[in-house]
Amino acid sequence: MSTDETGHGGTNAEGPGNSAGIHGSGRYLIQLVTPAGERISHPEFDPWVQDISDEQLCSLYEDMAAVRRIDVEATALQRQGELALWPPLLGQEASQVGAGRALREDDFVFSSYRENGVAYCRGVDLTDIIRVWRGNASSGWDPYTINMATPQIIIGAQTLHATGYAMGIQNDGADSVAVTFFGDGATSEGDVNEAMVFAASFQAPVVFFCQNNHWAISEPVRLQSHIQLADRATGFGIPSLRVDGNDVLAVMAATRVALDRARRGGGPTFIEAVTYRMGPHTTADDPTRYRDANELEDWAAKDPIARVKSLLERKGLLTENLQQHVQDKADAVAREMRAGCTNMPDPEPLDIFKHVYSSPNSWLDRQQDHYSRYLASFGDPAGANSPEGAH
Amino acid sequence: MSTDETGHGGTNAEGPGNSAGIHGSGRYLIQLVTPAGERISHPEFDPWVQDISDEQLCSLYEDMAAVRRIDVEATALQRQGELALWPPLLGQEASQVGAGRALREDDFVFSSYRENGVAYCRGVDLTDIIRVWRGNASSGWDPYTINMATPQIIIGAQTLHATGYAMGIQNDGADSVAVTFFGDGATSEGDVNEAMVFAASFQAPVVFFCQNNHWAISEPVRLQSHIQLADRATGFGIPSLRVDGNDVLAVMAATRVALDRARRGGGPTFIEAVTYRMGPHTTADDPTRYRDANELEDWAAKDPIARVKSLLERKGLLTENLQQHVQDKADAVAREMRAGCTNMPDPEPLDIFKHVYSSPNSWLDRQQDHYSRYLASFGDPAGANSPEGAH
Amino acid sequence: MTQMTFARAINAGLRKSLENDPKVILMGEDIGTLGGVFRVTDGLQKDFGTHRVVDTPLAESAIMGTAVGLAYRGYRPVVEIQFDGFIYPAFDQIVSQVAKLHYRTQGAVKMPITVRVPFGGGIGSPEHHSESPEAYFTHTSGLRVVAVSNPQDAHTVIQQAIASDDPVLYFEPKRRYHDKGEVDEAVDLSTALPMDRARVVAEGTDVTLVAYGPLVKTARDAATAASDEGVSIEVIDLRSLAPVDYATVEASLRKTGRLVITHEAGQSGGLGAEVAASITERCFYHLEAAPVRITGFDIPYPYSKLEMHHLPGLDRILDGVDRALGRPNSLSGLEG
Amino acid sequence: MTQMTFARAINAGLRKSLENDPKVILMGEDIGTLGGVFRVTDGLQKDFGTHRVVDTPLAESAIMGTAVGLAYRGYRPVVEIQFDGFIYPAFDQIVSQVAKLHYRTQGAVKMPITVRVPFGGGIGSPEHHSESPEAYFTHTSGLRVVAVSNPQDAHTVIQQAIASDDPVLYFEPKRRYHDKGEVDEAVDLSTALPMDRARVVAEGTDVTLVAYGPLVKTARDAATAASDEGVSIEVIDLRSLAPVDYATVEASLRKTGRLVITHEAGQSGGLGAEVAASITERCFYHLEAAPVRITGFDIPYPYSKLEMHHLPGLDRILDGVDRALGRPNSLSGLEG
Ligand SMILES: Cc1ncc(C[n+]2csc(CCOP(=O)(O)OP(=O)(O)O)c2C)c(N)n1
Ligand SMILES: Cc1ncc(C[n+]2csc(CCOP(=O)(O)OP(=O)(O)O)c2C)c(N)n1
Ligand SMILES: [Mg+2]
Ligand SMILES: [Mg+2]
Repeated sequence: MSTDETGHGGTNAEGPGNSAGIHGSGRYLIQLVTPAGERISHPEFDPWVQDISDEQLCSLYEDMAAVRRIDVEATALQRQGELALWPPLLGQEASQVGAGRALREDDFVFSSYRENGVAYCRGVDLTDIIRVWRGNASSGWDPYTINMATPQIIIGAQTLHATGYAMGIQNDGADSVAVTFFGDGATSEGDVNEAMVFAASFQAPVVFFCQNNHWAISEPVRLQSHIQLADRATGFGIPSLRVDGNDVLAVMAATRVALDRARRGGGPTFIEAVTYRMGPHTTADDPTRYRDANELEDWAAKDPIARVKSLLERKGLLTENLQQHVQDKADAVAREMRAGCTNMPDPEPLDIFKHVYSSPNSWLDRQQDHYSRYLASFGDPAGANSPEGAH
Repeated sequence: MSTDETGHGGTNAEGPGNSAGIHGSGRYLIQLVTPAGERISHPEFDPWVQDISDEQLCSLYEDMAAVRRIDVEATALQRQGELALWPPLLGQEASQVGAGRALREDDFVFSSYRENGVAYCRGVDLTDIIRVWRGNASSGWDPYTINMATPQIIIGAQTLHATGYAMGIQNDGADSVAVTFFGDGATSEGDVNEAMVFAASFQAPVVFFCQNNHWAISEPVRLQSHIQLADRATGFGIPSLRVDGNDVLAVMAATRVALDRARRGGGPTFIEAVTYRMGPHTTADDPTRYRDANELEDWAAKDPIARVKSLLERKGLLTENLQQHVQDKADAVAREMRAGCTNMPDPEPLDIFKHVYSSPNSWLDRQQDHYSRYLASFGDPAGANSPEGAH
Repeated sequence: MTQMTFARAINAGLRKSLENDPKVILMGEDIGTLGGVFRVTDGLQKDFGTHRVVDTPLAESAIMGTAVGLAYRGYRPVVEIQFDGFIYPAFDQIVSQVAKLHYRTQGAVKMPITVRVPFGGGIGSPEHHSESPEAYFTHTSGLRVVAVSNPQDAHTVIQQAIASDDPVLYFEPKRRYHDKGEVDEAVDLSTALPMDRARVVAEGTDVTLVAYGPLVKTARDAATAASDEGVSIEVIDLRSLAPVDYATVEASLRKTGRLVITHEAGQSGGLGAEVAASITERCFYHLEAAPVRITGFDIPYPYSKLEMHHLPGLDRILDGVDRALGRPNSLSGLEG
Repeated sequence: MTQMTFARAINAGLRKSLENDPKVILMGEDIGTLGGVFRVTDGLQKDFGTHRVVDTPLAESAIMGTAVGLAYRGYRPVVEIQFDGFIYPAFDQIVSQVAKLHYRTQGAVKMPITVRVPFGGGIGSPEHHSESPEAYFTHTSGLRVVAVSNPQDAHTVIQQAIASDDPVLYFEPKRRYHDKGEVDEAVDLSTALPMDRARVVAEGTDVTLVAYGPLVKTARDAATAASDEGVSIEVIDLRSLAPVDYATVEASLRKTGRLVITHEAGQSGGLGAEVAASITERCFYHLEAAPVRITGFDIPYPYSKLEMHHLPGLDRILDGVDRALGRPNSLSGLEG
C-alpha cells in the first residue's frame, strides 16, 4: 500500500525507449519470474523494474498477502451475513498489485467491481472498501481522495470514462494517465471497443488493463474470442502487451511501459494480463456447476503469491521476520476491515433522497416531504421504527 | 441486374483454396485493373474471376452505368421536389456492383442507406428503390422478394442483423451467406464491433463489406481510425481483405473469396473496399464546406466506370453498339424510375396505423377509431380533404 | 397441477416452447451450462443442445441485434437479459429495430422476439440489479409488454409471448422467483386468458388497487389487511403493461370510484401516470377522488440497506388506499 | 436585442459559454468544420479550436461515456446528438452513468453535462430523424430535461443548462430552427427565469393548454384562432419537462378548471400522462373535465408523406379544447 514509493520506473529516463516490448501480434507472454519463483532475465523489460529493491519486493509480497487476506476476510463476512455480496479476486493479486503499484498518485483509475487489490494499492480506507458490499452505499469512497473511481458494475462502461478523463488530461497539458481495468468478458461489449476507437483517434493517455481471468461468470474466454485478447487492440491501432498476470514483476514492468508511453504523448496501450479467477464469480456463484476442478488445480500451481514467495526464498529474503511481519500486517488489515464493517452505522431513511441532484428539484422535494410525513405518521420522525417497505 | 448469371465463382470447385488472399496485416490492396484500365495479372485472385466472359464484363459495365444513371436521375428528382432526399453513391459503383453481382440469390443482404447499387443488382423494382426517399414508405420493398433488407439508417445496426441471420443459416445447415454493407464511419460504432465478436465466436457465415468512401458526412476516415480499416477485423480473429473499391473485377474476386469461405464453414470475412464518395453525403449536404476540391479531382481520375470502360476499350469491346445499348439501358432505367416516382399514389391517412402490430392492440385500435372520427368530422372519411396537422 | 417455484414454472414454459417449435431458440449470458444466474434456464441446454440454447458473448446490443437477424431468418428468439439494469446497452436495438421493423417493412418482416427481463428490487443487490425499466418500453410503440406475478401466469404467458408474432418484453419479478404455486402444465394456451388482458385477483367494492409483477402479492396482502378494517379492496393484476387492458380497470373503477396504482418504478412518468391519466379520461364522472400513485421515488435505485424505504410496501399502499378513500392518512390536511 | 434565427440563438449561447468558462467543451459528430448538420455550431471550432469543439468518431455511447470522463476531470461537456433517433445507442451511458453518478458518489462527482438533442418531426425526413424521446428521460431520475420553444429561451436556457451542475437534456425543436425572433444577448442569467420554470405565454380563462418545444407555436396559434370564436385559452410553455413546474400549471388550472396537453410523442406513457395525473392529483376538485391529451399516436414515426397526420396540428388541438370544454367535438357522444 505504498503508492508513493513506486511507479517511478515509468518516468525513469534511463528506461528503454517508447517502443519497448510492443508486439503487434500480441502473442508474446512477458514473464520475469517463473511459476517456480526463478527470476529470468529479459533485456527488454528488466530495465523497467531495475529500481525494485529487495525491500520493495518484500513490500509487493506484503501487499499481495494483505489483498488476499482482505478477500478471505470479506468472504467470511459475507458468509456470516455481514456483507450482502463479495467479488473475490483470489488468484489475481499479482495483476492488481503489479499494476496498482506502478501508478503515480496523480494517475486516475477506472475499474470494475473486482479491483479491490488496486484500490488497496491506491490507499483506500479498509472500511470504505466494503461499504458497497454491505449495502450501505453505492460508492465506498470519494473518488478524488485516492484518484480512483468507485466500482463500476455495468460491464465495460468505465473504459469510456477513462478515455474521456484521458482526453481531459491531454487538454490540460498534464502528464498523468488514466488507467482502466476490465475483464476478458468485457472485451465483447461495444463500449470497450468504442473506447479503443476514441483512445486511438485522440491518442489519449489511457492504459487499457484487461485482466483475462479466463471466465466471465460461467463463460470461458474462448466464447468471447478465439484469438488472444491482446490482439484485439492492434486492430484499433493500439499497441498491446501480453503479460503473465501472475507474475507481479512482469505486470509492473508492462504497466510502466504503458504509463511511460502515455506520459510521453505516445497514446494508449492495451495490456492483457493472463491470470485466473481462482474463486467464484461472487459469493453468490457456484463455479463447480460450470468448470473443471483440474483447471483450478493447474492454476493453483501458478499461484501469484506462492511465486513471489519462492522468489524471495531464492533470494534469501523470506526470513521468519518477514513472514511474521506480513502475517501481522494481513491480520491487522483484516481486523481493521472487520471492525469497520461491524461498526458501520446504518444509514438514515431520508438519505435516499440526497444527492440525486446538486440543487433543489421540485418533484423530489415534494416526494421527500411526503415520505417524511409518512414516516412521521408512525410517530417517529427519523423513521427508525417505521415498518419496512416491501413484503 | 443479372443476379442469376453471376455469383458462381464462389462455388467453383476449381477456385483457389480457402486461405486465398488473406493478409493478416490487411495492408495489401487487391487490384486487377489499373485506373488506366489495364488488366494486371494476379495469380491469387485471377482464378476467382476467370469465368467472367467478355459478355459478362460488358454487363458489369452496363450495371454500373445504370446505377450511376439512377443516381443522377434521383438527384434530379430531388432537385425538382419529387424526392425529399437522396443519398448518392456516385463513385462507389464498382464496389456495389462488384459485390452485388458476386452474390447468390439465396444470400441475404443487410445494407445501409447508400447501397442502391447493390439493390439494383439484387433485382429491385425501380419504383421501390425510391419509395423511402419520396417519403411514401419506410421500406421500399419486401425484403424477402430480393433477399435484401431495406435501407438501415441507424449506423451499423444492420451488421448485427446480418450476423444473427448468418447464425440462422448455420442452424439451418444451409450454405447461404449473409452480407452486410456499411461505411468507414460505421466501424466506430459499438454494434459493428460487437457483430465481429459474435461472428467470430460462432464462426457465422457472414461477410462484412465495408465501403471506405473516405468520409462520414464531414468527417474524414482518419478521424475514425489511424490505421487501415481492414486491420480492425484481424483483432477479432476475422480474416480481412483490402480491395481497390473502384475496380469492379477485384471487388468481385474478393467478395467471392469471402463468400466461398463462408459457404465452406470457414466463418466470417471482412472486406475493406477502398473507394470514394464523389458526391455529397446526401442531397441535403454541401461537401464544399469541409473538403478539398483537389481530393475530388484525384479520385475522379480513378473513376470506376471510366476504368471499366478503358478496360473494355483495350479489349476492343467498347463498340458503338455496346455504348448505345448501355445508354439505352440507362435511359430506360431512368425513365422507368421517374415514371414510377411521379405516378406513385399517395398513401392514405389511416395507413399510419397499419402494421404496428401483427394482431389487434387495444391502445392503438382506440386511437385509430378516434382519429378516423376526427377525420370524418371534416366530412370526408378518407381524410383526403382534412387539414394537415402541423403548422 | 404441480407445485413449483416461479423460476421453475418459467423453465417449464420455456421447455414446452422449445419442444413445440423448432424455431424457438434461447440466447443470453450464462444461460447454458450454468442455467442462468437465477437457474431459470436450468437443464435446457443439456436437453436441447447448444444450438437451441445459446450462451452468447457478453454484449447485450449484439444479443438483441442478432436476435433480430434470427427473426429475419424465421426464428423465434427468446433473449434473456441477465438483470434489468443490463438492458440499456440493448436499448437502441430494441427501440429502433425490434419495435419498428414490422411497421417499417409494412408487415413483411415479423419480429417474434421475446425478451425475458428479471426486474425489480427487494433482493439486497448492489446498483443496476433492481431496476424497474418497464415504462421505457410501454412508451415504445411496436412492443408488447407483460409482467407476471405468479407461477401459473409465468408458465402460461411465457408460452403466449413466444407464440406471439409481435415482440414481447416479459418482465419477471426476481424477488418472487422462489415463491411456490400450483401450476397446470397442461394449460391450453388457446383458451387461457390472453396475455394482453388484466385479471381481477381479489374482488372488492371500495377501491380499485392496480398492481403488477412483484407488487401483486403485496397488493393482495394489503387487501387482506384492509378487510380486517372493513375496507374492501379490489385488486387488479395488470399482467399486460402495454397495452393496458383498460376495459377491466374501467369496469372495476365504475364499481369502486376510487383508484390506487402501485409500482416500484419511479413515480414521474411511470406506468401509474399512464393508468391514472387514461382512467381519468375514460371515467372522469365516476371518479370520487383523484387516482393515487404509490410508487418508488424519483431517485436512482438506492443501496440495499435502504431499498425497503424506496419500495412500496403494504403500509404505504394502505396509506394510499386511505387517501383514495378520504380517510385519515399521512398527507391529511395537505391537499387543497 | 437582435433579430436572429433559433439556430443562431443557440449558437450565440454556446459561444458565450465557451468564452466564459474554459472548462466548457463541445463534442459531437460533424460539429467542427461543418458546424453541425443544422449549423448550430457554425464557426465555433474555427474560433475556439479543435480542443474545445471536438469532432468525434461516429459512436454515440462513446461520445456520452467520454463526456462522463471529462466531467470527472472537471470539464463541462456539451454533447450534440445529431438527431433524436441517434440518442439510443447512448442510452446506457445516460441512464446508468450520467444520471446516477452524482447520487452514486454521494455528491463527490458532478456531472455537468449538457446533451443537445434536435427533436421532433415536421421536416419531411426519413425514419429516426423525427423522434420525440423526451419521456424516456423525464422518467430517468437524476436528469434535468428542458425543451425550448423560441430563440430567446434557446439562447438563455442553453447557458443555464451548461452552468447547471446537474446533467441536462436540452431538446431543440428542429422544425423551428429557422424561425426568427428578438434575442437579448445581454440577458443576465442570474435574473432570467430559471430553466426549471414554466411560463404562461398567452393568458386565458377558459382552458389551460400545456405545450412545449415545437408545439408552443402551434398552441399559441390555436389560442389566437379560438379567441375568434370567443374561447379564451391560457397557453403554458412547460420549458422544463423534468421537473415539471406544477405550481405554474396548477395556478392556471385553478383559474380555468380545464386542461389540454399536447406533444408529438406517442400518447401512452408520454409526458402528457404525467402532467394529467399530477394535475389531477393536485387539483382534483378544481377540474371541470378530464384532462385531454392531444398527442402523436402510439406508432413508430411514420414516413414523411403522412407525418402531418401523426403530428398534433392546430385543428386537432382545437378539437381537444372543445372536448375539454364539453363543446361539440369529434368524439361527441362517445364518452360515457
Ligand atoms: C452490461 C452488463 N451486462 C451483464 C452484466 C452481468 N455480469 C456481471 S459480471 C459479468 C461477467 C464479467 O466478466 P469479465 O468481464 O471477464 O470480468 P470478471 O468478472 O471476470 O472480473 C456479467 C456478465 C453486467 N454487470 N453488466
Ligand atoms: C447511430 C447513428 N448516428 C448518427 C447518424 C447520422 N449519420 C448518418 S450517415 C452518417 C455518416 C456515416 O458514414 P459512413 O459510415 O462512412 O457511411 P457513408 O455515409 O459514407 O456511406 C451519420 C453520422 C446515424 N444515421 N445513425
Ligand atoms: Mg473474467
Ligand atoms: Mg463513409
